[in-house]
Amino acid sequence: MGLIDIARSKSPWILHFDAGACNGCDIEILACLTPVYDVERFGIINIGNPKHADVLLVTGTVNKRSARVLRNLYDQMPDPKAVVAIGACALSGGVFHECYNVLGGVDSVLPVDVYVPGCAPKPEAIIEGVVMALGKMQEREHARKRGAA
Amino acid sequence: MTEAARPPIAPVCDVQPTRPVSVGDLVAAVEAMAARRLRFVTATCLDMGGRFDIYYHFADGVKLDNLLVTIPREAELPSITAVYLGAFLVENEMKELFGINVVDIAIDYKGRLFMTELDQPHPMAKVQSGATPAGQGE
Amino acid sequence: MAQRTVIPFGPQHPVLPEPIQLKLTLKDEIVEEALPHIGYVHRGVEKAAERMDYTQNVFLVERICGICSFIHALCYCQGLERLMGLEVPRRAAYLRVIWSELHRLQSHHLWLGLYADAFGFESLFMEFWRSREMLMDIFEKTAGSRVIISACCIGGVRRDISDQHLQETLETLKTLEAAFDKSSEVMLNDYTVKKRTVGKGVLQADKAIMLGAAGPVLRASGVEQDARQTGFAAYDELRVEPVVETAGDCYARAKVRIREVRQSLDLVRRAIAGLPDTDIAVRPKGRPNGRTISRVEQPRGELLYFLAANGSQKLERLRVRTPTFANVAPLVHMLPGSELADVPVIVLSIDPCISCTER
Amino acid sequence: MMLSSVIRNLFSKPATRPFAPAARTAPQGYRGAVEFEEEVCIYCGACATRCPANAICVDRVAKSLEFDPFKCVQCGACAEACKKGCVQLQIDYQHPVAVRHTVAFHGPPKPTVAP
Repeated sequence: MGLIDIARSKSPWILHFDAGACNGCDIEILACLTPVYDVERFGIINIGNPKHADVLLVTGTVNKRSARVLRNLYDQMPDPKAVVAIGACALSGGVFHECYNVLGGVDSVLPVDVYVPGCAPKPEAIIEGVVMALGKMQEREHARKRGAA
Repeated sequence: MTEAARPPIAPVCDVQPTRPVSVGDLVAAVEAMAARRLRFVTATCLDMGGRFDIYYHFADGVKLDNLLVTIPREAELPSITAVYLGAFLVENEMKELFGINVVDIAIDYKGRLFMTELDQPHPMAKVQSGATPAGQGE
Repeated sequence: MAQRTVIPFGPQHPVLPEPIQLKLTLKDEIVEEALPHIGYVHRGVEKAAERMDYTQNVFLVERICGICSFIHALCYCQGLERLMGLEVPRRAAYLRVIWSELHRLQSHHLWLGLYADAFGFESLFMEFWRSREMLMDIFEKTAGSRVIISACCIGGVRRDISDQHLQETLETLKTLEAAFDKSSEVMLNDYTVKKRTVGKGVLQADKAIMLGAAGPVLRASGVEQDARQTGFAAYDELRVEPVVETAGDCYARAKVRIREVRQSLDLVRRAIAGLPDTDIAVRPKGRPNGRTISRVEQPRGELLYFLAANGSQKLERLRVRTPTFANVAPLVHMLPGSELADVPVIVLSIDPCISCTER
Repeated sequence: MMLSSVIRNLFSKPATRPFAPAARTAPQGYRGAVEFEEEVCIYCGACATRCPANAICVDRVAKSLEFDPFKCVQCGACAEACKKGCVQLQIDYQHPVAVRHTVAFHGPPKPTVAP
């Protein structure tokens, strides 16, 4: 494993986008940053710039307007990247399945690596999801390298 | 309704008092509300099939004072943003979601407040103008 | 020579956890015009509420906003109870007050933290959010969830709070208050905080009324209006005096919220002390019929639900007017004339909740 | 002011909660993952009609139940509606997964009906 891979797996930078959530999940993501859950002890940093990010956390149902922004953010992120869908809305639309302006879960727009169910998921679940996404990202990177070699 | 049992709560929050006004008198009635220094709360639009019932809610201290305008579908509704600028969001919302022809809104989003051009027009309306998408209407 | 530039602020912006776009027209560094563009989180809850069962709607409206979810459910249930002629047991009314006020505490702590973050005071953000976790623990213990507590139901509340939990809550609030004393002191008296907030984004009382501001934004401009004065739930017995400031700037809005935290602490204590011993819910009978308005006070301001029912299993219309929806117009009025660097502070000073606004 | 904060923080317990494996469990009554007890279920469909998210599908005739944990919002309406106590909300939260899945089960094999 190269130095960059190690650095990435030990210190993933996350980007958060709210595609149409009720704020519950967003606040829980922010709560992860605070002293009680303190994700920085795992090297996880929340960042505003998509070009610096490794993991994209998406909350909420996707509508047409936010799908465009979401796609845009995802395309700007450098490879390798992972997407974590957080909360029942991001997974399937959840309680908003009857709403007219809902396209469904995040996986209708982007490939999702890890699904974190719950409404709203506990910060523990979110951290667990990010850790899982890192594992998947690494696996994929290894597979790519093996394929290239 | 058994309203008498809880005197402090019920009278304050009901739709009473509601004063019906005609479309032509709406702006004048709203100006009268402004002269009394009432705070504009919001407007509520109900699609009754052939007509729209539109309530305008104003706060008089802790009490509410309401106006009710009934207009036929396709009719024009004057904007009250010249009096209460705060109404611009709700009027744009009515225009987009119900398809009410609200004219002269101060900040007009041209029926594109919430949704994109790709979406079906007026999702809240019970009768769809033009093609009715499946699952719409009652 | 002055140059005009248009700067899009958002939808994805470090200071805002939620997507809203403001098109700012600048003349050098001064904002001349601000135009909000929303619709990134619009779902269509009002229509969905017409298609779903009225009992299921309780869970739907709760998820309009994850920060004040209980109060949304309370407002909805209260409206339906009026339509169905239900009398809520007194204990349920008191429990509703306790949970609402805890939500207000939680929301104000959250806002104070985000606000501190907006002007770059990160340690203060951490202080407030650390205190906030105590409140989240109370929710977890008493209602079974951290965020969407689903404690309200038509006819009362879904679960009781045991005496032991009430005692624990009081203990926690004591710790919380001690921590709050320290951090709010900084928020009110620190030189740098004052520098960033005093005199920024001024809203006069007249303008606040004409633009239809709500909640702390309205009260910070010197208008004495608070929906809790209408006496819903148990507020008819636990009287509430509106917290009013007159300056109308960002500092005053922070001050209103800080004083409201103290008021809420007091209310929770009073509600726990006077908690009557009755049932916690009545079974709903019949179907709702008629039209009514239900108003409650959210942390962000007055929340209004308009309910129309026709005696069937489904509602005819559910209209939700959230406080941020009302506060967008005052925001558009406040921004022109301010410097670009102050925009995040002013935007946050109305405590924007975009998911509420767009539903 | 600042000095007192520094001293307080140096000598107080850490505010941070330990994460796995020493993570704390949620208090009693926490609404976590929804679990069904197959043996008890009578396929009445009460949970399905009450579910606000349409996460539960019950076929009363075929005696089968399908539950989509991805749609579930953990409101607990199903557990309240269930007369048999078949639906329960666990204290542990639902763990993240990498693939979509549903929970499905059905009743005892139907008595063979002549075609």
